[in-house]
Amino acid sequence: MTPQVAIVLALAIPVAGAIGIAACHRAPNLRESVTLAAAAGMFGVVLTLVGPVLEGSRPALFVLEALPGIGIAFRVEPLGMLFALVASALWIVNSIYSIGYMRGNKEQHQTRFYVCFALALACTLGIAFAGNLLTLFLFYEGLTLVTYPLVTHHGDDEARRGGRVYLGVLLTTSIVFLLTAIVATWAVAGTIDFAPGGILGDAGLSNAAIGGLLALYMFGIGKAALMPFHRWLPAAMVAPTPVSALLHAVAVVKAGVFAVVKVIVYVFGPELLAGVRAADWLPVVAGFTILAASVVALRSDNLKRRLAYSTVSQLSYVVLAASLLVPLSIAAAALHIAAHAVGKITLFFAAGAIYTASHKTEVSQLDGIGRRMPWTMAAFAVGALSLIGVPPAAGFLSKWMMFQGAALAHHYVAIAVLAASTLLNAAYFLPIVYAAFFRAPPAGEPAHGEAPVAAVVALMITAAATLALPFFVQVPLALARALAGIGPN
Amino acid sequence: MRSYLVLRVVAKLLIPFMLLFALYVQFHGDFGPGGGFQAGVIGAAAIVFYALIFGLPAAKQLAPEWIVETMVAAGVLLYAGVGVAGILLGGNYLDYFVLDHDPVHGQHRGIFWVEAGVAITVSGVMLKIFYMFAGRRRDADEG
Amino acid sequence: MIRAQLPALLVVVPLLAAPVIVLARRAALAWALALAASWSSFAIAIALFLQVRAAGVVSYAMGSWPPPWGIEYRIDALGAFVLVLVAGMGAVVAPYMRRSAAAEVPGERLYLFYAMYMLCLAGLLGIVATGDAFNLFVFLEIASLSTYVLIALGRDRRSLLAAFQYLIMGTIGATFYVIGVGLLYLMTGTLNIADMAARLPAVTETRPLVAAAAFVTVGISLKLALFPLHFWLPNAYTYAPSAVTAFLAATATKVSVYVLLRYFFTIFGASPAFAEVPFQEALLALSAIAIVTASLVAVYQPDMKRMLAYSSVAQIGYITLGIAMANRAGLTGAIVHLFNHGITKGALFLLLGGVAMRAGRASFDCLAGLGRAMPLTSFGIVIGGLSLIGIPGTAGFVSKWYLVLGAIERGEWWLAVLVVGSSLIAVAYVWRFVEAAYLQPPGPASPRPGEAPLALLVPAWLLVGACVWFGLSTSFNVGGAATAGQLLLGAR
Amino acid sequence: MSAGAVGGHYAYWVTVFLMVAGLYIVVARGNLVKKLIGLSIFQTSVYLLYIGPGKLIGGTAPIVAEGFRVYSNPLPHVLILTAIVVGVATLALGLALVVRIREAYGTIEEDEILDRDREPRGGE
Repeated sequence: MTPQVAIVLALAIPVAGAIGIAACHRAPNLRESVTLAAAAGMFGVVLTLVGPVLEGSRPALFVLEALPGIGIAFRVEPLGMLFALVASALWIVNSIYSIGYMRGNKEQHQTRFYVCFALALACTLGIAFAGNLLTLFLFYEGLTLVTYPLVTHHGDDEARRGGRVYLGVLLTTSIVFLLTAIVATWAVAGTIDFAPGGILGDAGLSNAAIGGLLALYMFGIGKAALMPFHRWLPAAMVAPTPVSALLHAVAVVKAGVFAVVKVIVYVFGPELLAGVRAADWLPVVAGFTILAASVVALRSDNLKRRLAYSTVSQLSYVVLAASLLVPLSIAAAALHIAAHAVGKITLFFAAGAIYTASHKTEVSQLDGIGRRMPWTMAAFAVGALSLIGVPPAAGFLSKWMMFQGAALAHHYVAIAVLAASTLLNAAYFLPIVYAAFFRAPPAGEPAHGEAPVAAVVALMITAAATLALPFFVQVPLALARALAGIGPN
Repeated sequence: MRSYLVLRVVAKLLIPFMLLFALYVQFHGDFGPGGGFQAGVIGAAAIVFYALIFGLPAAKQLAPEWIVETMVAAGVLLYAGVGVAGILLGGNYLDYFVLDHDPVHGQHRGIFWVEAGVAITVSGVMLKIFYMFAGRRRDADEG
Repeated sequence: MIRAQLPALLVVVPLLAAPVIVLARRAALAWALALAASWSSFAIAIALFLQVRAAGVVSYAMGSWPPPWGIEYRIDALGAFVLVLVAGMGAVVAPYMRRSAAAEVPGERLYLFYAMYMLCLAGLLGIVATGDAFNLFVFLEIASLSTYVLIALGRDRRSLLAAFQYLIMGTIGATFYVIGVGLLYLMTGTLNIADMAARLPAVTETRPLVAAAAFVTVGISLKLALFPLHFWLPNAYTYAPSAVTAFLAATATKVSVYVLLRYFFTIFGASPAFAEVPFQEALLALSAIAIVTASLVAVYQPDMKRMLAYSSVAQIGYITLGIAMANRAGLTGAIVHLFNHGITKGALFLLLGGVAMRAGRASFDCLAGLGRAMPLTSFGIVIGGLSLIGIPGTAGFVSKWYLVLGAIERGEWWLAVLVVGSSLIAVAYVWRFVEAAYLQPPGPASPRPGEAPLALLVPAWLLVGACVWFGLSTSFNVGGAATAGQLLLGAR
Repeated sequence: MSAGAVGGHYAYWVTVFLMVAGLYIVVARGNLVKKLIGLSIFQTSVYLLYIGPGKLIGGTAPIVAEGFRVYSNPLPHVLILTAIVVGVATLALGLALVVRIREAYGTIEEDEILDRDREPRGGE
């Protein structure tokens, strides 16, 4: 199977899966198996691409010429490979979890849910493998639109308001800033294909122009949730938990930070930005977002809201690391995408399991829940440790590389921000773990068992992955280093 | 209106000459002011005059509704037909040169049939408009 | 032999079909004739497009009189491109018309409806094909008069007043145009557009020329529904039968844009007399106001058809904005949006026709819960809405791309912000439909579950497919628009 | 404007007057029939605009005959013949619409029609 066929299959399988799911609307079991088959198939196809990419080949595929001089084209490079791996792997787990959750809570419109889920993954793969800014923008908007029915799944007033904010912020930032930035790049550079080392090098732009264009890109990619365009993330909490897991860990935000790193590395080029000091404002914004979001997370009692703001701050870790423009920190940014994905999805699965089993949503209600749901809370603890950056879990490695990168770049403000936010992370995660295990459950509470089996199984897999990732880190690390150009090839 | 003897007699005298004058204007178009439009309007005016004097039902017997509507369509078809004939005989659309071996004679033939078509259509349209407006007022009162 | 006669046959076929339909009188036969005529003129339009692509310009002397004296049909890259749009929409709306018109037009007037539709099609094709300024006025009147009748044939009594107001405004517009042509004829001595363009630079007395340019611009802007002169459009589109609204929205205003392009670039572009007249700045300002205000008004309309009518006024603002930019990218954007908006708005109105057929009208209380009752129709409307916004992968995105590119190349950033910012307002009014159709339970006025008849769905979905197809592979619409833009700018 | 110029441009002054008068009636009057009358006056001004300049002083009717060399320009006459037909067609259509509006609304004053539209008559 040549890499080109693999790229086509990687996109075709989820779309075919979506059609298959819609077809067997009547038979839920058959429908669920189609989802799982599609997820497994896609993961298999993506795996076949890892080999060639690691050896340095960049499989490319030209589909059609959308505009004179610009085509819909795919080109797999290390960062895209890493992102595709993460997304397709977590889709399998998320599907298992969704089956447990959706049936546990007896949700309606499940067929529409799974169809949109499959299409969202197709768009995510499209973003991962995009060869130029137009293809990226096409699938980026596609992802926004396909996840809208997921966010407004319940269809009640609250869902409609949440959907309005979700769509409003994402479309505003993408149409007003991102589209203008892409067209400006095309007008200035004459090309919008991704090229290692950037395409704006010889465009002869002034510092201010480069800074302005970078600002258009950074705030244009609303999915990276930089303040003040992060409002859509908490607003998307109205969705059922598997969707939040998809949004936060598998696809949507990952697409955001992926696009940010890709623009910095493949459109501007770290040397250009560093040389002309046009990107100095970015670490400040990212740092501010990290701290502000962590403080808000600290104060919010609703569990999902706290996790949402934690995601906003974790995303800005990636943006901060990328904006340091040091190869090591760029590799750290790429790695953190994977680490955060695995960690955050575990936390969301746990939050969903708690809701399914006990219908508890507030952190203050979680006293002593560890005794009744030991597996779920154990996984929650592992996830929390990983996000804080405690050594055995995955988060430690990427955070450690970020510290090293910041030190290399002599960016002491970044180091301070990283340290402070690690403390803040601990401050809003550890009390939950402590309350769950070391506090007695309130007296007159009705007894409730663990979450549905499928949900717990999914939880266990992701918790195990969080612990195992540091030990099998050769592949993601190699990809991250290849991206930053400090790897073996 | 119908009972005035003087009007009826004068109408009987005038209408034939009006129609004759209409034909004169139609065929004299080549040499002096005239042509299809004017001829059609004068012809229609004659029949409208008849309707005013002898009443609408009488006029509708003279020129029934379906004939008038057919005239509206037939005139345009004749005009366009001359154009298509131009194409079939090898020229462009509405080309009168090819209508006859001698170009000038072809022009005459072409313009004659075109003007005839126009006259038919214009008189048809004018009568149709008159019938519609007049008919409507009567039905509204009786209805 | 036939290949040489195509420009004439293009207009003659529908023109001849009209009287034949009047003679046929029976609705079924009339519809069959209308279908045959519109499809054959579409075939001719495509053949002409290929001829023009090969030969550059196709010129046809009507009645074999050589051009400066006789009436010449002159079809260049721009004309051929617009012809394909107009004839294409005519061919798509014709099969749609049988069921839709039967439901909305009283039975005994159906054959007149088809006759008027043929005349309207012939008029619009004639405007684009002709190369003679006064002949263009005649076709403009043929198209307009048949449009007023088509609007007045709607069942709702308010269509009468809408048709009357459109008649008054349209006739004033056409008369302004003919005054402008009269002044141009006075100064240049010719009515042939190409000949006029050649003689204009030589004219020393420029005051009448500027007056003529003003008259023509105002007249055509009235027909084009440019912002301050658009008051006839919302009522006309709302109360006309659905098939008529779809056909008009996709062609009538676009043909007026063609005339504006023809006068601005081919005729006035060549002569220095208009260098200091601020046409471009005025058009830029008016288009900017049109885009913003019409979109805002569209958001608050109770009836979706009226909302889309105001959206049409805004989208025409985009086209005139592209013209006012007067650089290659902006002009290409204008011409490509002329095509893209035509098929997008045509698709939307055709789909709304299906809703109107099942629910009586297309106001928002009928659209509640439409996602479940008429899934195919509402999904088509969503795709059409996305194309209005300019989401990538749809036709609307391509024109937004070129308009923003044009704005950036002119270095006017506020223009680029205006173009992208106003598509946010489009998001607002498109999402009113999405929320009504998918997030609200069916109300009392919503139609009973059941799709629109196939005769309505197939043409509508053909256009929706075209929206996506021309969004992804743009060789035809951007290729055609670019050559046309190059041709017009070349004349400058 | 010297007296000669005003005298010389007499035809144009009449055209402009008719044009503005016609437009004023269309804009100012609410009665639909008066609007149509104003529209016809406005169109008539166009006929004068074309025919006036076409007439050459001393030029005879544009039909070739011996002994005449100066002919007035036939083209404006042909154009205006068509414009007259267009004007008639517009007027006829306008009047037909007024008749039907009168039957549907019972009035031909524009503001009364708009009021009748606003009250819900359920005339769908």
